Amino acid sequence: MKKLINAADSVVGDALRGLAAAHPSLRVRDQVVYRASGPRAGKVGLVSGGGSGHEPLHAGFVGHGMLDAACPGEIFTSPVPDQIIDATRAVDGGAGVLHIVKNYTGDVLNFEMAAELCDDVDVASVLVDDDVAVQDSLYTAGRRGTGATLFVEKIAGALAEEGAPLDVVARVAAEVDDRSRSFGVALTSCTTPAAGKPTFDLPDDRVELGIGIHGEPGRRRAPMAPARELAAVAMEAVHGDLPLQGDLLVLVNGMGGTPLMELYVVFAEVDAFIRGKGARIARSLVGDYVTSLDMQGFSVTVCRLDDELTRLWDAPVETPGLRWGR
Amino acid sequence: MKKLINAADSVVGDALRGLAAAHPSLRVRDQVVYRASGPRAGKVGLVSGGGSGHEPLHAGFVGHGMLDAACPGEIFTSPVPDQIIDATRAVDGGAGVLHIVKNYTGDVLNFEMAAELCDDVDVASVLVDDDVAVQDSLYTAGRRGTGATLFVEKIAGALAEEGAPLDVVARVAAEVDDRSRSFGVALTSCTTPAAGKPTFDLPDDRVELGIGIHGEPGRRRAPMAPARELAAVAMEAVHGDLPLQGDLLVLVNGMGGTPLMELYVVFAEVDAFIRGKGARIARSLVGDYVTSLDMQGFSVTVCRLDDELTRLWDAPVETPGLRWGR
Amino acid sequence: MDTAFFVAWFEDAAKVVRLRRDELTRLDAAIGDADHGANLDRGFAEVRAALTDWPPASPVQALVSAGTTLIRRVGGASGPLYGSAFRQMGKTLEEPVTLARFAGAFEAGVVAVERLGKAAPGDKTMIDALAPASRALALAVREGLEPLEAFERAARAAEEGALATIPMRARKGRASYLGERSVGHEDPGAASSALIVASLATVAGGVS
Amino acid sequence: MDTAFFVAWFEDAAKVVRLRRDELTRLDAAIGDADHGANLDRGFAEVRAALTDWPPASPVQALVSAGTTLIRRVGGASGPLYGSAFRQMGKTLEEPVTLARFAGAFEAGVVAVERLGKAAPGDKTMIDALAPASRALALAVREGLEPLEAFERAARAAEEGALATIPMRARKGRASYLGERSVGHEDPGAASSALIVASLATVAGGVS
Ligand SMILES: Nc1ncnc2c1ncn2[C@@H]1O[C@H](COP(=O)(O)OP(=O)(O)O)[C@@H](O)[C@H]1O
Ligand SMILES: Nc1ncnc2c1ncn2[C@@H]1O[C@H](COP(=O)(O)OP(=O)(O)O)[C@@H](O)[C@H]1O
Ligand SMILES: [Mg+2]
Ligand SMILES: [Mg+2]
Ligand SMILES: [Mg+2]
Ligand SMILES: [Mg+2]
Repeated sequence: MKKLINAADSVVGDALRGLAAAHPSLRVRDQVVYRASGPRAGKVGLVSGGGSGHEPLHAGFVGHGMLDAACPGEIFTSPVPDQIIDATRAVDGGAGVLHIVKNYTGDVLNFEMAAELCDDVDVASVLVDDDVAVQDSLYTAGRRGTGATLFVEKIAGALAEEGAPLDVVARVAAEVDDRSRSFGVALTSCTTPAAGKPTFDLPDDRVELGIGIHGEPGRRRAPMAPARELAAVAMEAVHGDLPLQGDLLVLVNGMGGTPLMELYVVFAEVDAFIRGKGARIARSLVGDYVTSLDMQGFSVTVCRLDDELTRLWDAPVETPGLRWGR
Repeated sequence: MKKLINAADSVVGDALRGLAAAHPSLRVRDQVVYRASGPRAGKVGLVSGGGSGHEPLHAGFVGHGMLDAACPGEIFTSPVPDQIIDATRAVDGGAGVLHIVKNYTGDVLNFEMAAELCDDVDVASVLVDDDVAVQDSLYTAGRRGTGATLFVEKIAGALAEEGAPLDVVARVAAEVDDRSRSFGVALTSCTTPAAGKPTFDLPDDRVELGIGIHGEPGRRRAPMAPARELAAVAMEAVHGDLPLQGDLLVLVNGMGGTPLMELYVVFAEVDAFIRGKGARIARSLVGDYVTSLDMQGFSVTVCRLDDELTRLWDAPVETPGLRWGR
Repeated sequence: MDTAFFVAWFEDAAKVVRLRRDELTRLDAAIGDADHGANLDRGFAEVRAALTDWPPASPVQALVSAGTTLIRRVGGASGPLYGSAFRQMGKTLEEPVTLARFAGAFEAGVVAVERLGKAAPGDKTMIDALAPASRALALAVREGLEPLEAFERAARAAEEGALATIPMRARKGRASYLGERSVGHEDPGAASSALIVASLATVAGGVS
Repeated sequence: MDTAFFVAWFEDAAKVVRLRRDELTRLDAAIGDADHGANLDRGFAEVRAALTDWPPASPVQALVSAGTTLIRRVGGASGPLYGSAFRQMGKTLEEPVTLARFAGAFEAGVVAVERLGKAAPGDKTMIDALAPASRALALAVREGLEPLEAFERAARAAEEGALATIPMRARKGRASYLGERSVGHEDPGAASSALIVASLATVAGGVS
């Protein structure tokens, strides 16, 4: 394993130093990333967080029109309640705070604990669980939160920026999650700095279908196939769970080690698939947004838009990872 | 080798289909990428191009405030004159066209041939050659064009958008190149789809110093080292060629397979190095901008700013790969 | 069982977790995200530091301090779960500590994990090591055994419980995403629980 | 040497380049960017297609068509260089084609490469195969040899010239970035030049 790090146990802190140095619009304090501009009175504050290793998620989405604070944990390890408590108190502008939580046991537990201990702040929370590779049944921890997190953060962020009250922001955030589905495919495993070797071994002629964003193995292995077929597997899984229809917001997301050129190849196939179902890509993103360290592979996330969600998606955003309109 | 492609020889075309589908602001015709809005009368047109495999360079920088057209060649192969001729004629708004050419034999020859054949258009050209890893002597093809290409495209693009005449745009573009230096470090080789295996073998305890963006091996191998030391090697090379002073524009660039988190770790070290020399990072970018397929590694590009260049850097830009101010 | 006993327990657990860190990570790599060893190592190192910097005045303080430290420093699923277990043990424990009181507090800790994790035995989690250990302790109390023997039985039960997770299909935590593919692997949290319970016996036996 | 001879030359070159494609790419991987085989294969396949779709009426047309196709379809350094070489050969060649006229046109092609590439023998480029081939042809003309023997000598000279690039340090093209590290590898363009010259002999010998 070769990584551009100083040491396995300093990587999160070192990266946050770099983040702070690169973006004067951000402040980093006690492993929490804030907008340098501080909370705005009357605006609902948005706090997200989760394990590190998914950059630009979440710290890269702190800024106007998205998050007020992000709590990065250690690599693939949810943040601790202290971080979340600090963030929640600091971003409260009097209108309450929304916790955006990806549905993983660790994330849920730590955010819950923090929320309980923040009884001086009005806290609501939204659980993101968009990954159709996981069966949503009594026999699992429920679906994982993956690419839809970005959609929830962007749209809830736009709504909060407009001055919507906490219950509305929370409701629309949950609606975005409801309308979103994801599926991921890995060509290689990621390697965590602490482990120093790939989390799983994948032969050169095999892919993992239905992977998460923490190097969890997928639901099954399949022979390596052309981009067209891999895209179809992902899209069939999404379509089978939430029929593709109308105007869609589509993210073709790289897992961290995949060249952008390949993501565009996948996007072309996803677009063709969606047209084939009579639906339409109205808005899209192609790139590394919700990554898994150096993993090679992609995920697709689809959200069924309506006019209001489209308007909120289009609203100005100014963060290191997503920016338009200002 | 596993890649998200349909076939090695269709990858460039497939990716361009995806690009066109993802970005309604772009048009792709005969392997040339244009602004959908067409040429603007009286504005100098900017055409760049080069081998594919460096995404988002160049097609990702077509749009308001940057390029008018990009000519992507096959993987790592400069475009052919026909593409450049088409692009040059199509983007001419009557004020002439600037060719932005990275200094590689193939790029130079093909752009020269095209310019000769476009005698109906007023064509100027700027050669980008910022890579200090190459000795600029009679015994080489001269320095390679790498990260500074992005700076030249952004700043010349802003100037053209303001209505500056061709000679001024060309002069400032050359000045940006003059003031810029780069150095790259690879942890792994890239793998071209056609070759199907890594261009060079690099043991797990070695890095290549002074690599280019085409999988060319570097100037020398060295033992793998912490990010701090690798950043120092790159920065010493830059500093030894163009002393770091005053306000700097700094790009910490990923080679395609490097997680963003690691780039931030490198950025923190670059920032510390620059402070140590008494200079200051006034503007910066961290991310994958000038890549080399799936190579793991980074490059640093530094440009000495002045007030005018800073103003032009800050000017609005709206492209798939770089966007602010609109 | 005095304060020193509890401090020694956490010190031994910290030592053992460091020693077996890579193995725990390997287990987590197979059906999770390859961080359980790093998480617990970081957490118990912090517990040890906290117990050194602010020496606890009582067993209760030692347990609550350890639990709070784990919650504050680990993150992930195991941080809140182990942290709540120790905090609940501390809050339940009556002093002076007898084996019977210890066993009661231990069971309260296990119940805290079950409640927080919404999990039950058979879900392939740490509970599958902790619950058998708790039952073994309760039985030992009823049989009037000495602490050393009681802890040895608990350690054996935890170890067997951990191994018994191998054929299970996970219903909770990250391993549940794998469905059938989670079968055939030992649960990392069950494995670490077995180590922590084994430390009880080590410390009671004086072989620290 | 009639039109059919030139068409056969390009067809044989296309065949050989396809056959040796991976080897050329491997040479380019060592000191360049691993695309020379793909570039030439794509280019000569297009040359072949163009010569089939628009059959040339003369040797000059065949050469100019091939050169133009290479310029229009290959890209990179080798596209314009080989393309200009064939175009210049065509523009210089007088018909009916004799060995002497062919040799003169070949030399004009080599000069075109030198001028465009601003390169000279010893720079470790295709010129190090093409220039010796051109000299061998000129000598063969002076000695009054038959085409087959002349081409065989040219092929040998090109082959030796290509191998002679191994100890050279590159001063032009991508390999020059490597400085000393370019020593010890055969230049891919010189290797492909040797193949293309060898095709002359193959076609002249009738063993196509
Ligand atoms: N709902 C749950 N109830 C009880 N234990 C759980 C639950 N979820 C996970 N665990 C335990 O936590 C362990 C994983 O811990 P760790 O790897 O540190 O956290 P994470 O899964 O967040 O990476 C599992 O092996 C399991 O024993
Ligand atoms: N300036 C030059 N003059 C003559 N030949 C050159 C020059 N530069 C490169 N070449 C030849 O071109 C070959 C490389 O061709 P190719 O790999 O197709 O192009 P690129 O270098 O653009 O990838 C080199 O091996 C060399 O023989
Ligand atoms: Mg984890
Ligand atoms: Mg090339
Ligand atoms: Mg884990
Ligand atoms: Mg090449």
